[in-house]
Amino acid sequence: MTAVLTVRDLSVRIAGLHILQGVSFDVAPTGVTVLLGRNGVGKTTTLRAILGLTPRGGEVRGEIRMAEQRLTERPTHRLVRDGLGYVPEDRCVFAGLTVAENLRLAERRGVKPAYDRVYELFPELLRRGRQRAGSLSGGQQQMLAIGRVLLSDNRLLLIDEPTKGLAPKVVTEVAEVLERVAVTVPVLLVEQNLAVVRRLASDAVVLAAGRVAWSGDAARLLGEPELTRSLLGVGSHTREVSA
Amino acid sequence: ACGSPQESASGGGDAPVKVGLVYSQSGPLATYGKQYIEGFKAGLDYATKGTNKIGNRTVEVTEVDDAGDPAKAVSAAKDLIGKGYKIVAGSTASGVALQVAPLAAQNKVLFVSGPAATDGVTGVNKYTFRSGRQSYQDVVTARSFIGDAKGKKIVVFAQDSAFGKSNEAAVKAVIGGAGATVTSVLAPASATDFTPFASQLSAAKPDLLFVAWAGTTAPAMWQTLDQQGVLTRTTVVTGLDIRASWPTFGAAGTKISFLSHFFDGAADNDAAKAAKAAVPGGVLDLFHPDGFHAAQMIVRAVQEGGDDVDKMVTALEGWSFDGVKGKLTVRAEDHALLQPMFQAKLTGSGDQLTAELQKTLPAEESAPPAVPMKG
Amino acid sequence: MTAVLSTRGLSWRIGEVAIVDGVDLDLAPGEFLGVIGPNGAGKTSLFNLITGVRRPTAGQVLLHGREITDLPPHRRARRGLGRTFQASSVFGSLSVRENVRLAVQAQRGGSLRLWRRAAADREVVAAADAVLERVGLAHRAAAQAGTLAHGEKRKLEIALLLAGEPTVMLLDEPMAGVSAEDVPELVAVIRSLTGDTGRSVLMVEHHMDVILELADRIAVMHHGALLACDTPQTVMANAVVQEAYLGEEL
Amino acid sequence: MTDLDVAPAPAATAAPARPHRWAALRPWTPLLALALAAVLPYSTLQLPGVFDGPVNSPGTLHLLAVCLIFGALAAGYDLLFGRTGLLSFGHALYFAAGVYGTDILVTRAGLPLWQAALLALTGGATLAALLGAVALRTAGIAFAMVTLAFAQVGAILVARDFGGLTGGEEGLPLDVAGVPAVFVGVTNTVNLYWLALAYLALVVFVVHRVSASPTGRVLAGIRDDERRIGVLGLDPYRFKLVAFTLSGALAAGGGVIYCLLVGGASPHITSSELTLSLLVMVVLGGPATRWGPVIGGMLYMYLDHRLTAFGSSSTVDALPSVLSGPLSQPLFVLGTVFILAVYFFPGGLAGLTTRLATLRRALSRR
Amino acid sequence: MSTIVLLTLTGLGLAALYFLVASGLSLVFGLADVLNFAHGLFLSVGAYGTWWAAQHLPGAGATGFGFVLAVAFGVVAGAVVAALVELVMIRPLYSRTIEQVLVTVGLSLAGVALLQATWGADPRPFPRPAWTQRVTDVLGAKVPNSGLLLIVAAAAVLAAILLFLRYTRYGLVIRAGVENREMVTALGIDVRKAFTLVFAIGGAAAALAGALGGVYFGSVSPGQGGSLLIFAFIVVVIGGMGSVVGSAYAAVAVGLLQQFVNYYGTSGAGDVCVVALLAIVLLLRPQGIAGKAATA
Ligand SMILES: Nc1ncnc2c1ncn2[C@@H]1O[C@H](COP(=O)(O)OP(=O)(O)OP(=O)(O)O)[C@@H](O)[C@H]1O
Ligand SMILES: Nc1ncnc2c1ncn2[C@@H]1O[C@H](COP(=O)(O)OP(=O)(O)OP(=O)(O)O)[C@@H](O)[C@H]1O
Ligand SMILES: [Mg+2]
Ligand SMILES: [Mg+2]
Repeated sequence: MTAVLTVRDLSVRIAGLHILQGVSFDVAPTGVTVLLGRNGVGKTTTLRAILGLTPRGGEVRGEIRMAEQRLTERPTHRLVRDGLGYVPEDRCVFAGLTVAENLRLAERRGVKPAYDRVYELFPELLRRGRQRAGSLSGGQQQMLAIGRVLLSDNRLLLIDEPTKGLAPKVVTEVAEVLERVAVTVPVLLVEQNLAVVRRLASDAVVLAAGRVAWSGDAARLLGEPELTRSLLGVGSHTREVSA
Repeated sequence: ACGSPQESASGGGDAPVKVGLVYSQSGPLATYGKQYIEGFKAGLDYATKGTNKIGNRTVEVTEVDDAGDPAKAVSAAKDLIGKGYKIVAGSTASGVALQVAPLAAQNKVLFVSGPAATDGVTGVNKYTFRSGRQSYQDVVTARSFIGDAKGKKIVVFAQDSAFGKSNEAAVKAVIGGAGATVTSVLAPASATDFTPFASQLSAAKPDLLFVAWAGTTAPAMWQTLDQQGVLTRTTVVTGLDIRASWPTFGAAGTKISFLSHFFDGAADNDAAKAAKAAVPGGVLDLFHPDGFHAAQMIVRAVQEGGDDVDKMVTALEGWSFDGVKGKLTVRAEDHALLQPMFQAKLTGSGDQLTAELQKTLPAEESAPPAVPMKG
Repeated sequence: MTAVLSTRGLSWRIGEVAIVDGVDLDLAPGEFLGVIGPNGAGKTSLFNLITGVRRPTAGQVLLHGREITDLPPHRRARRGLGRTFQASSVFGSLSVRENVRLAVQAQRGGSLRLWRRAAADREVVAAADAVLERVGLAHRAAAQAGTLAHGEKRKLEIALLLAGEPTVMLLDEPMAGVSAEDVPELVAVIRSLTGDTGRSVLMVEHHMDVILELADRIAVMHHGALLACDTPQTVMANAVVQEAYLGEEL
Repeated sequence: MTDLDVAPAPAATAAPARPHRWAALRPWTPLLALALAAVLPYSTLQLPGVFDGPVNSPGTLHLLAVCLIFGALAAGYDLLFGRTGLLSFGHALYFAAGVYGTDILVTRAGLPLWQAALLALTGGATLAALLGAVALRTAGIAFAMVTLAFAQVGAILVARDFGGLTGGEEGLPLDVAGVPAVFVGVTNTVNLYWLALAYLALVVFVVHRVSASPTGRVLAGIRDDERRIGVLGLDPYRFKLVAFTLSGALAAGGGVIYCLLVGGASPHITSSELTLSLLVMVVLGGPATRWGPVIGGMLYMYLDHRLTAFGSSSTVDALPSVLSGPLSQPLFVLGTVFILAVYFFPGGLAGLTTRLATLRRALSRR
Repeated sequence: MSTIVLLTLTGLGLAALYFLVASGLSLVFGLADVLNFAHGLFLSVGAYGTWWAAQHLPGAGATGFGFVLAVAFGVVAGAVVAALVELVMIRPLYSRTIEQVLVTVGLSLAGVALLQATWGADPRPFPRPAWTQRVTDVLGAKVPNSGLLLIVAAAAVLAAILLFLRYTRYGLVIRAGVENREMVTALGIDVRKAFTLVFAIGGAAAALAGALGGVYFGSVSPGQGGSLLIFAFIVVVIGGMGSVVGSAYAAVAVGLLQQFVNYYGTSGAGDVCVVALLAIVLLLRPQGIAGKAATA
C-alpha cells in the first residue's frame, strides 16, 4: 500500500535553531497516523512545514510528497485547495467574524459545502451562528476550527491537538467524529491525550530531539508498556491510573 | 591636521567676491526662488556690464537651497559665514528672512533679503537690507483704489496667519488712519470651504474689500467669493501673484482690482529691458525684480566698500538706483526699499489672461513710515 | 467562616444572556477547589470577573473578607490574587528569565525604580531562578519566551504565577496541551503550590484525572450557574454532571 | 556624520560572537566615542563630498550639532515607541514646547537663558504629563490619533500666533540679548556643538539606564502584553505615563538646545511630519536597540540637510531631466532612501551588524 | 434661514469630500491593517490624472462627456497606482505592519516631491464643466454645484462599498485576512489577491476624491492630498477604524461642525473643535462611533 504522504529527510531550521533534523515518515492512505512526542520536539513544526507555513526566515530542506507531487514548491492555498485540510494548534478562528462567517470563509471554490455534516456534529455552531468567534469559549472555538475543515472533502487532514481544552464529553465526541472522518480521509494527527490516541491511531510516529525515535503500528506502541514507557515517558496517562 | 575650533577663513585683495544665495530651490516656494535667481543673474550681468567683475575681482555666487525651512537656511548661512562669505542674500520665505537677519548682525556680514514680504525685516538691524517690496507697500497701493478714504467702509479678508495679520494691521494703519472704518474677517489658512466667510463678507457690504491670501487654497477662495456674488457687489482689491497663478482665478480674475509689486510690462526702462532679455523665456514675472535689485545692491556695496562690511552698509544707505521697477531708494534710517508700485487689471479669459497697467504709484507715495533701527 | 475568596451573586450579562449567573462561591484557606463544566459554561468568564479583567453586572467579590469588586486588576494582584490564562500570555519578546524576574519584581513592590540596574538586583535574580528551577524551565531560561513550544509556555505561565507569591491562585486549564510525559511533573508542581503553604487554589481543568487527584472539592458550572460544589466523590456521582459533562468514558 | 559615533554599534548587538581581542575594551567604547566626538572640532580634516568644509568649520559643526540633537531625540522617542510599544504621533509637540518655550521666555519675557531653559523644560515635562494622562486612557491606534490631535492643536495655536507670541508662520527669531555670548555668533558654533553632544550623551545615558532598570523591564512587559502586567500586580497606566513624561521631557530638553542652535523657532517643528520623521529615524536605526535610534536620527538629519546640496549639485543637473527633476527634490531622495532602507535593513541599521555577523560566521564555516 | 441652509449644504459638501478621502483610507486601514499615509498620493494621482487627461487624452476634455472620460482616466490611474503600490511595496512586507506604514510614509514624501518635480509646486487650474462652476438656489441660498456633485458622488461610493463588503466573498476574505493572514491561506484562499483589490478600491475612491476635489477647489497642487489627509484620518478614527458607515457619520459631523463653527465662532476654531471632537469621542468610546469593542 503506497503512502498518501511521504516525508523524507525533513530538516527545519528557525532563527538559528535546528528544530527538525532529518525526519522521515509515511502517512498511510487510510486511518489515523498519530505524531507523538514531548512538548517542543517539533510536531507542530512538522505539520506547518508540510503546509508550507514555516515562518519567515525559516529554512526547510528535504522532500515532502503527496501522490507524486512535491509539496514544497507550491503555495499553501493551492495545497489546501487540492485537499489538504489543516486544523491548527491555536485554533486560529477569526475572532472578528461571526461563526457563520468563519464557516462561509472555509467554503472552497467549486465544492459544495457539507454544512449538514458540520452542524450535526456541532449543533452549537448552528445556534451561535451570529456570535463573534472571538467571544466563543475555548472549546467552542475548537469545534469551529474542526468544523471549518470538515465543510469540504479532503484528501488528507492535518490536525494539531484537537482535543486540547475540551470537556471530557466533547473530547469523546470529537474522537468519534475523527474516527468517522478517518474512514474516508487519512489523518495525520498530533495528540497528547493517549486515550484518544488509543482509540483512533492506526500508525504512530514518535519524535524525539528533532528526529523520528520510533515509527510503526500504534497498537504495538501502546500495547507494550515497556515501549510506551521508554518512548512516551511515564508509560501511561495519569487518567488510566486514577480514573 | 589640527586646528582650533573657532578659526574662520578670510578673503581680501584680488580674491574673488564671494556671494552666498540662500533661497528656495525646492519646497513650496520653489517657483519664487527660480524667478529670484534668474533675476539675480540678469541683474549681476547688468550691473557688472557683462563682465561678472567688480573692479578686477570676479564675483563668485554660491547657491544654497533652504527648501523654505528657516532651520536649513540658518544652517546654510552659518556655513557660508563660517567660510568667510561677507555677503548673503536670498530668503524667499519671510520666516527665513527673519531668522537669517540676526545672523548678519551677530557676525557682521551684509544680508540682502529677497522676496520675503514681511514688514519685520525693515529696520531689523544695520546689516540687513531688502531687495523686494513689503506688505505695507501693498496696502498703500490698495488705498489708492478708493480715492478719499474718509467715511468709507473697508473689510479685510485675510488668512489667520502672520502674513494675513500683518496685512490687516497695515490696512488698519494706512486706510483706517486715513479716516475709513476697517473691520476684518480672518479665516484659517487651512480652510477648505469658504462659503461661511463669503457670507460674512456679503453681509458686511463694504466699499472696498481687501483680500490678503496666499497659498494653494486661493483658487477655491476666489471661486467661492465669485459664486456668492461678493466680487460684483463691491470693489475687491488683492495682490497680483505670479503669472502661473492667473488662470486659477477663473472667471473671478477679471472682476478684481489688483495691486501689483510687478508684472511683465509694468515698467519700461533699461533695466527692465535688460532683465527681459536675460531671463529664460523672455517674460518677466513677480519676483524677477527682487533678484535683479539684490544683484545691483551687492555690486554697489562691493564697489564702494570692498571687503569692509561697515563700508558696504554706508554705501547702500540712502542710495538711489534705476531698477526693473523704476527708480528705487534705500532709505537710510531703516533700510526700507522705496519703490514704485502698480495697479493692474486682468483681461482675457481662460489661460489667455494678460495684465494691464492701470496706474503707477511713485516710490514716495507707497513709502512706509520709518521705523527705528533695532540693532 | 473565614473564606479567603468569596463571590456573592456574581453575575455577568451581555444583553439578555447571562454568561455568569449569580455565582456564590467560597474558597477556604489552603483549599484546592477544582472547577469543571462543559465548554462555554462560563468558567473563564468567572475568573475574569474575580480578577477584574471584566466588570460584573451584579454581585460582589471578596478577598480575605474585603470587597474588591471595583478594584482594577493590579490592585487585586497586590492583595495576593494571581492567575494564569487559558491562552498562554507570556511576554513574548523577553527571555524566559526576564519574564519571571518581572513577576518577582512586581511582587516585591511596584514602586518606580528608574535608576537602579535591574540585572544587579541579586535577590530578584535568585528568586527568579529558583522559580524556574521549580517548574523545570531552568534549561530554557535564556530562550525568548515567544519562541517556546506550547507546553513550555504553560510552565512559564505557572512560573509567572508562582513568582508573584499569591495567596489565592486561579489556574485556567494549566494542563491543556501539555504532553503526557510532562503531566505528572506539572501536577507535582501544582500540588506543591498549596501543600503546607496555606495557599488556596481555584483551578479550571478538563482533565478529570488531574482534578480528581488534586482537588479537595469540585465546583461544577453549567450555563453560567453553579450546579454543584462538593467533594469529588459526590460530584462524580451526580447524574447531571455525568450526562452534561463527562459523557461516556473513552 | 562621523564614523566615530557609529563605532559603538557593534558593541551593542554583536554579543554572541566569540570573545574578541578587544572584548575588554567594549564597555568603554561609548566613552571613547564620546571623547573622540568631543575633540573632533580640533580637527581640520577635509572630507570632500561628506562635508562642505573642514570638520572644524562652523557649517560642518552646525550640521553635526543638528544631527546630534536629532539622534538624541530619536533615542528619547524610542523610549516610548521601541521600548514601551506606545505609538505616539504627537511627539513633536514636546520638542516644540522646548523650542518655543525657550524662545518666547527669552525673546518676549526677557528672561535670562538658564531660567528660560529650566522653565521650558519643566513646562514641556508638565505638558507631557498632563496630555499623557488623558491620552493614555486610550490605546493602540486611538492613542496615536489622540496624541496626533493634541499635537495638531499645538500646531494650530502656534500658527495662529496667539497673543502675538509665536510669530505665526514666520516664526520667532531668538533675541540674543538674553543669551550668553559664548552661544552667539558663527565662531561660537563649536560651543553649541559641545552642548548638543552633552545632550546626546545625557539622553543616551538616561534611556539606557531606565530601560535596564526594573521599571524598564516593566515597560518591555507592557509592550508585549499590557493586561498581563496588570494581573502581575503592576499598574500599566502609571508606568506608561512615566515613560511618556520622561520621553516628553527629554524632547523638551532637546528643544531648548535646538532653539539656541538655530537661533529661533519656526512652525515647521510643530508639524506632524516631525513626529513621522522621528518614527522614520527610529525604524531606520532599529527600534529598542542601543545605538540604532541615535544612528537613525543622525543619518536622517544628515541626509535631510545634505540632500538639498546634492539636489542642486552639478552632477544632478547634468543628468537627463527625467532623473534630474526628481533628484533635485530632497524629499524624493529621502523618501526613496527610506523605503529602500525598510526593505533592505529590516530591524534597522542596528540589525545590520547582527546580519553581517551571521554572514561572517557562515563564510568562515566553509 | 438661508444662511443655515447654505452652511448645512456646503458643510455636507465638505463632509462628502472628507468621506470620499476617508472611505478608501478606512477600507485599507480597517481591512488591510495599513495606516496608509500614501493615500494622499493616490488622491493626487487622481487629480493630476484627470487634469492631464482633460488636456491630452483624445476625446477627453473639460466639459460634458469629455470630462467624465477625464475623471474616469484619473480614477483608473489612481486604482492602478494603488494596486502597484500594494504589489511592489506592501506585499513583500506582509505581517510587518509597522514597516508597511513606514513605507507609505516614505512614499508620501517621495510622491509629493515627484509631483512637484514634474508639474511644479504651484496650483494648476483644474478642468471644470461650466455647470460645476455655477450655483443652485436652494431656499434662497446659493449652493455651489460642485458641492452638490460631491454629495451625490459620496452617496454612490458609500452604497457601492457597502454592497461590495456585504455581498461578495472578498469582503469576508479581507476581514479574515486582517486577523490572520496565514490561516486564510490555510483555508485554501489566495489572500494576496484580495489585498491588492482592497488597495485598488481604496486608490480608486481616493482618486475620485482627488478629481472631484479638483473641481471643488478649482485647482490642483501637489500638497492638496496631504492637507486633506489629516482630516480624513480624524474622520476615520472618529468613525471607528475600518467601518465605512462610521466614516460617513463622522464625516458629516466633522464637515458640519467645521462649517458652523467657522461661521459663528472665531477663525480657526473650526479646526480646534474638530480635534476636540476627536479627543472626546476617543476618550468616551476608544473604538470610535461604529467600531466594535476589542475582545479580551
Ligand atoms: N518561530 C520560532 N522561532 C524560534 N523557535 C521556534 C519557533 N517556532 C517554534 N520554535 C521552537 O521549535 C521547537 C518545536 O516547536 P513545536 O511548536 O513544533 O513543538 P511541538 O512539538 O508542537 O510542541 P507542543 O507539544 O508544545 O505543541 C520548540 O522548541 C520551539 O521553541
Ligand atoms: N463578548 C461575548 N459575547 C457573547 N457571548 C460571550 C462573550 N464572551 C463570552 N461569551 C460566551 O460566554 C460563555 C462562557 O465563556 P467562557 O470562556 O467563560 O467559557 P469556559 O467555561 O471557560 O469554556 P471553556 O472550557 O471552553 O474554556 C460562552 O458560551 C461564550 O460564547
Ligand atoms: Mg505543537
Ligand atoms: Mg475557558
